[in-house]
Amino acid sequence: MSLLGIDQTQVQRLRATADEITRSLAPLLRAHTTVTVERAVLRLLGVDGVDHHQVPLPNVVVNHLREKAGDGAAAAVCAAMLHTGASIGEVAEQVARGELDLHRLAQVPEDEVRALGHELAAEGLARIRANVREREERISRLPVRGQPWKYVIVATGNIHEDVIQARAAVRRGADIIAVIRTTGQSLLDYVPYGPTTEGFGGTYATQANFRIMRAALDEVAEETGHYVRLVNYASGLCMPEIVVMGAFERLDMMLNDSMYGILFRDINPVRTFVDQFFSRMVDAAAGIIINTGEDNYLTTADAVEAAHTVLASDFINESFGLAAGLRSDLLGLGHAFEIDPDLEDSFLLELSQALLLREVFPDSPLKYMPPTKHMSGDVFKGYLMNAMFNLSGIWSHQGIQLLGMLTEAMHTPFLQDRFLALQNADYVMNAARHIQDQVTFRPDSLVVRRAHEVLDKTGRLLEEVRGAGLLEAISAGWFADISRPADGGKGLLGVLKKSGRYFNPCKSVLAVQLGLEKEIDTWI
Amino acid sequence: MSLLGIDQTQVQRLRATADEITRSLAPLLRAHTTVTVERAVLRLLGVDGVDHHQVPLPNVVVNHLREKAGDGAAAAVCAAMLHTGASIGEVAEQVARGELDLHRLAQVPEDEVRALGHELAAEGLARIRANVREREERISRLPVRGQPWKYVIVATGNIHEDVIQARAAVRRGADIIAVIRTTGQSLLDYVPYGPTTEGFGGTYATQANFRIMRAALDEVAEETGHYVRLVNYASGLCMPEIVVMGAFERLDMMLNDSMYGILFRDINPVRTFVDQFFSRMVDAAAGIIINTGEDNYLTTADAVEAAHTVLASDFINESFGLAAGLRSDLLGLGHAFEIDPDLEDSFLLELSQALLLREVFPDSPLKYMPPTKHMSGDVFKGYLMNAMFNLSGIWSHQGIQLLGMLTEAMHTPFLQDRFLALQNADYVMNAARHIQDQVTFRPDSLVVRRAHEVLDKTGRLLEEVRGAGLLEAISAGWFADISRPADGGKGLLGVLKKSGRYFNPCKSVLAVQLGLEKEIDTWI
Amino acid sequence: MDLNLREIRPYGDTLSDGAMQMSFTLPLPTGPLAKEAALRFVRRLGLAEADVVHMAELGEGFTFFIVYGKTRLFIDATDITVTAVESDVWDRATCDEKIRELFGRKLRIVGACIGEDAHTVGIDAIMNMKGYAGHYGLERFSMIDAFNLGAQVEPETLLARALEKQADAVLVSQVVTQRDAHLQNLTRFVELAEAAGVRDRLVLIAGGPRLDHKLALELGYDAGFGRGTFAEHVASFIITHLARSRGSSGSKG
Amino acid sequence: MDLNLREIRPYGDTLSDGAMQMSFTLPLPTGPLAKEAALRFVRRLGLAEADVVHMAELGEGFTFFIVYGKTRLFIDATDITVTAVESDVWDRATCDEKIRELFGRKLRIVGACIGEDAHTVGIDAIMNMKGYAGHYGLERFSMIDAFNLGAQVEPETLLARALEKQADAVLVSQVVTQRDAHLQNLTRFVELAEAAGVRDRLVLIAGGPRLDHKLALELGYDAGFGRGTFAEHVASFIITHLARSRGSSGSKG
Ligand code: B12
Ligand code: B12
Ligand SMILES: Cc1ncc(COP(=O)(O)O)c(C=O)c1O
Ligand SMILES: Cc1ncc(COP(=O)(O)O)c(C=O)c1O
Repeated sequence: MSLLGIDQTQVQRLRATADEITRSLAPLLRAHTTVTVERAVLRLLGVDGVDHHQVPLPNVVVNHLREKAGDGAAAAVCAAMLHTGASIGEVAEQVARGELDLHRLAQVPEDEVRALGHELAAEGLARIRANVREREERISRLPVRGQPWKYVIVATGNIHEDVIQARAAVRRGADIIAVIRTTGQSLLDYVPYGPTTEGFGGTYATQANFRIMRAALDEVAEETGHYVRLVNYASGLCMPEIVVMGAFERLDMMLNDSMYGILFRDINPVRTFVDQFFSRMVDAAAGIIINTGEDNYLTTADAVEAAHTVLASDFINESFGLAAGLRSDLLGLGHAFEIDPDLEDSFLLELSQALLLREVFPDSPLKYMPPTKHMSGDVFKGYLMNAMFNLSGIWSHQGIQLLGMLTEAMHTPFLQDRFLALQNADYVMNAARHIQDQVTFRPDSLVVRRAHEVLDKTGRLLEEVRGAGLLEAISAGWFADISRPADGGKGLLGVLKKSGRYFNPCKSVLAVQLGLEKEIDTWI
Repeated sequence: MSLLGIDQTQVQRLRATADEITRSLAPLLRAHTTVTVERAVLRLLGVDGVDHHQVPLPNVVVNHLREKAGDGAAAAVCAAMLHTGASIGEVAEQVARGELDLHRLAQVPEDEVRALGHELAAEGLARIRANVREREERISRLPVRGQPWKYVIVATGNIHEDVIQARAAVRRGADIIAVIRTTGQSLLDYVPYGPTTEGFGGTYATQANFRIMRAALDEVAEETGHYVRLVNYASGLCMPEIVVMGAFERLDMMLNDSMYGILFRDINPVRTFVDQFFSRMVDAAAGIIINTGEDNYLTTADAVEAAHTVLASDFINESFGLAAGLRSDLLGLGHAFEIDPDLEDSFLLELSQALLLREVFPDSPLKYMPPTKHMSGDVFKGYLMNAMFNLSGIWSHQGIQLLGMLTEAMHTPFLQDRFLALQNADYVMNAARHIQDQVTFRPDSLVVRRAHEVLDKTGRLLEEVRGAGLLEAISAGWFADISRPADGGKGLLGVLKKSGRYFNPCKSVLAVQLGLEKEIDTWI
Repeated sequence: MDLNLREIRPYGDTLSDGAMQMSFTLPLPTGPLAKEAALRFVRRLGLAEADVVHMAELGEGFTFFIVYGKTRLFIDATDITVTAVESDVWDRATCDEKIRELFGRKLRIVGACIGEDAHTVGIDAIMNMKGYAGHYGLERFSMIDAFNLGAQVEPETLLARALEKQADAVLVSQVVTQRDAHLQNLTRFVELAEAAGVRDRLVLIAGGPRLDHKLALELGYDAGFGRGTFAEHVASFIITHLARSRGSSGSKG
Repeated sequence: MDLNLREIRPYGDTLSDGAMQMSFTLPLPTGPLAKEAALRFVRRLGLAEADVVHMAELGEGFTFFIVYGKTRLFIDATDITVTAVESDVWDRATCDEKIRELFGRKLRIVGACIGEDAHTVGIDAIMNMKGYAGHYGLERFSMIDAFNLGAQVEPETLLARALEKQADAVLVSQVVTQRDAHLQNLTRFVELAEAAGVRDRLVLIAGGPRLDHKLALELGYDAGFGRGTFAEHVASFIITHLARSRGSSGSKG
């Protein structure tokens, strides 16, 4: 039953508009691949490790292929395997050592190449499926708590220190641990390798670091009796690869937005759209909940004025996500509590927005971001703002409550800050546990009126975007006041036109797994 | 319009029961006076100052009169004035110096005595009325802010330090300043004299201290543009005298409860009932808002279980107050936010109670007390509890919001604690300013059901009290689990049977002023 | 974690980074000078790096500061000896049983909140039937006779009543600590007991939110209990203590 | 208040009581030993009287403490000299007028957020048309040509663009301070300018939430601005500074 009197047919209309917007990009996506998609495919097929310069082997192979990667990196590598009888790892290493030139291979029958490719892809997928089963088994034994799930970050830069802090947070009730990524990693066109102990404002996302944290959280979960979800960041120049690594290490959530890289990291739009699609197919297969980054809009734009851009972007993220096989319950669509706390009735406006998102996406575990922009060195006031955020979270039944830190304006969280954040959420959410069942809103209330206003504005924006085209809208600065032309941005060189022979063995394997056989060819 | 669906005829029934309860005590009240009522009368007529042992002259005179005070102290003093031609102050001083024996005065005509008494009483009342006018004039020039009024305490023990802290609080938005009284003053059977700089957990309530703080607040009010209300404590062995002093120094509010002294200070019940009646007539004439002390029940009893005792006591306080001439808008009836914060839905229960009180006493500026009992050294959690209290306050439109201090469990407030408390209230109340207009409660909600349950229980308790009699109920420990027999407690010796000749010149003067001519003889 | 117990300092987000938070008020008007004064002040406290992250005007020439900083100072945690009540804690049934076994009679315990202190909730929590947070009070123990005299009892009165009741133990509660009122009251009571020559006949126990065992011992009590105490803690201590002293000085019962 | 400026210490509720609040975490498991360690630690910091008012278990062998205490330490506020930007602050119209009057041409200002730092909101607040909290940015000043290069600009690039645009002033923003990234970036930029022999041709201004004038001077900048800066503060400083140096070294326009 709607608290806000939201008309679901209006919502469906907006959803349809968003689908038109995303679908009009399908031909572009279909025509391209990217270096990181190819590297992700190689990783899925089993390539891992680094050369003696610490360059990851997937990068070595794709760099080596140059334009030929437009045929699909898997094609060349599988051909080489058939040719040399070596394993995929050995092929990559031979390339790295300069012992094998993939440009000079004698012809092998295409159907053998494809068969081998599909076999390796199926093995990769099996590894991921095993993780899905393990997650299910663990959760049935160690039940997760009810929503909102309490999500806290660790960000020391040192994975071993992160482990200590994460475990401590879990002992005090955290449901989700996110390891924040070091500054600038999103712009690296490779994924660093091995355990790391140095990072700025975060820790490198490496597969080894994922593994270390996963093991630590599994261990502490046995003691606390609740499965702990692990999160890392995918969006950036290596989005699909990081998702593959996460899928292999049983990460449970990934920051994986269809537009974040474009808008906030000036990554080329085509690159990002292509990358997000493939990476989300992997998320879907791995049962990974994505987190989208609409909160970022409000760090530059005003949260009252730009509320509808958040919702519009959520519709687009949803549409892309569903197309890539993500079920609604894997869509952690983002929004945030960022209204100026000095504004009269600011809490009511926040509540309105939170309830609106909840009603528009009833089946998705919304990711609700805490106040950040208006946090200051006044940790006492900050603690209150976080309390009101927590109240809004329980009131609107958010799925994923990213807990605010009272020292947000100063540093990544101290151990004690995380504890205080958990205590804040526990107190407020328990004290107002059933508030949603208690209360209705007057039809003429600010809460209801504001929600309708935002929804209407969202509809108008989506229609304009449909009219102009998404790439044009982005180029014109309609999102987050940032203009990104389709032919600009970082990583453009890594966008490759697919050749007629292009082969990605994971595509069909994933499509079958996800039941996307019918539509997949329109997208990829 | 009722948010809780409270039936006002039920409320009126409870009010009628409370009236029966209080009225059945009228004959007792009427038959007695007390030493402090007599001293208060002397103060109203103009006696002030101390003897060379620092004993206040009103005490000197009443002590000197011994049983003769049962005729009314004014009678003897006025007779002496007529006899000696001295002023009332000179008479008191002569008694103090042992130069005048009020037991050995030649007879003077009773009507002259009465005339003089009424004349002096009228002068005293004129002084009070001048203060009322001055308050009105100041408020019209320096408008007070909307409710809830932010009420903070100062309690350094040193009136000069109190002044600094009070002025600082006013500059940061406090509407009301309460000077907390030193530990134990309520059990002194005299009011200390002059400015004081030493107190335990509070500052002595003296007329000089009242004056010093009043002047300081008036001064800062001119700068901030808002009249600042000043509060002190009356309840205790000198309740009526302190009210007279407060009326003379333009205090705006007084802690002045009809049962607090009995229950929490073990003061004799008859003494307290007599004292409260006279003192409240003075409050009424002086436009002083009383604050009652129902919050105290919840410091010993459980706030969920004892909620109805709070409401029952408010009805009794209201009934006594109205009888003594207080208008509803001068009744700061007390309640508190004291439910265990670890209880699920504790906030909803608090909100229910706060809304209930608001609906039951729509015209009274309820005095809402912050969490104290469950405050601990965890100042961060305490700050949150105060935030939820402030939310409940704005949601239920409380009149007087006594701001909670995050260091409640440690010490009387530091300067910075008061600042933080104001910041807390400002943020939360502004952020949810119009929440009451937004929201309705489902009829089957906890909030509504709980309110009805408390109201019903209150009705049953009041009926039982009516059946048993108030003195018997108190003696049986029905309030705050504390048993106080009518013939026990402190100050019993100061309860005097009125003689047939008893004369209190203030009675009729006040009764006329308050429009109580008709009923006054049933009470006093 | 490579913890060196000889060098313990605060942990912000790395071992031994010495990071901590402070807040305080200076009697200086808000502005750059006050901010600099605040920084100097926290440096005086031994914070090597420090940041005034918030400064707010309190009015009347005062400024509130929130500071985060790091210190190189540390303490040695290997030489800390803790003064804590040493006794097992038994539940009510066990306590009753032990008393029956060890003393063969009911123990008599008298308690009060002394001086001007009227905060009875604490002593009630320990002594009254109802108890506290789901833990019944001493009155509920079948082998204990508990006498709670309540609030604002003069030390003289408490001692007199204890002797009159032939108490085994006396419980003294003190909540108000302003101007060290609790120290004066507690000391006064011990002095009275000593002057009366009965100190050794009584187990003397002090309690209150700002009290701990160490302070109580210093003041001449046998034990001290702070926040979070339940009746069983107190009963267990009394049993242990009495049994021990009976053991050393022969049967008394 | 009898304030002695030579002896300034915190004010809790009486002058010079030295009362303050602290919170920190120790790498010790929760219990009496950790509590005692916390007490000793705050005594090392010079708190004469202190009370651990709260202790909470953080897990993994850590304990969180909240302490209130009093110190006898103090600072002398009479010898504090404040390093603050010295210039009047004029509104936009006045700034434009002054520029016209003093220089007879538009001033050129180039700004960026350098290094890996991508926090543009601060520099945008100063430079972009829209400004911040109702104060328009430099782009809105009719006598200023403002070029905001945005985020993650390499120091080399910033310098090259500044020279290319013949900038009068360069604005450098740094928000991320972890591992002293800001110090390194800011220093690197000044070194580049010096190496290129152009340091004296440019007014160099640094800004960011953890920056202040003093630090900026130490790093070789002409001014530093922290939280709460608006465009007019920066413009006024640039005008004053340029006018002053023009006064001393002859006309440049
Ligand atoms: C309730 C309360 C009151 C009630 C008391 C009702 C009553 N019958 O007790 C009322 C409203 C009457 C009151 C009045 C005053 N109060 Co008061 N009050 C409190 C409050 C809110 C809670 C105390 C409490 O009940 N705690 C719950 C109990 C269960 O905890 P506890 O006392 O610590 O007891 C536990 C342990 O300490 C231990 N324990 C305690 N005693 C003993 C004894 C023994 C032998 C043992 C073994 C264990 C033990 O076991 C208990 C259970 O675990 C505190 C603030 C706070 N949150 O702590 C202020 C507080 C204690 N009050 C304070 C003050 C100043 C006053 C007044 C002086 C104010 C005034 N000027 O009027 C008055 C005067 C009263 C007087 N003459 O003493 C200050 C004391 C400051 C200080 N450090 O000195 C406090 C801290 C509030 C403040 N921030 O200013 N108060
Ligand atoms: C918004 C924000 C972001 C946005 C930035 C969007 C954008 N386009 O700017 C996003 C989400 C992208 C982001 C990302 C990250 N952030 Co960030 N972010 C913030 C946040 C919430 C607000 C900053 C802000 O906009 N403040 C408002 C502006 C107006 O204030 P200001 O910058 O201080 O600017 C004023 C003055 O300082 C001055 N000023 C500033 N610059 C200049 C320059 C000159 C010349 C002058 C004169 C004046 C001046 O004038 C301005 C107006 O008054 C802060 C937390 C906080 N509440 O402060 C964290 C914060 C700054 N971020 C932080 C971190 C760690 C990151 C990440 C590194 C996290 C990660 N590992 O991914 C990333 C990496 C980004 C990168 N590569 O730099 C940390 C920095 C910790 C530290 N001390 O080093 C903070 C403190 C959060 C935290 N507690 O961890 N962030
Ligand atoms: C969706 C998404 N991805 C990634 C990031 C962080 O990425 P980066 O490493 O670029 O800072 C964010 C930031 O908050 C985000 O919202
Ligand atoms: C109504 C009332 N009167 C007086 C007091 C305080 O009086 P005493 O001085 O007895 O502590 C209170 C305490 O909170 C109160 O509620």
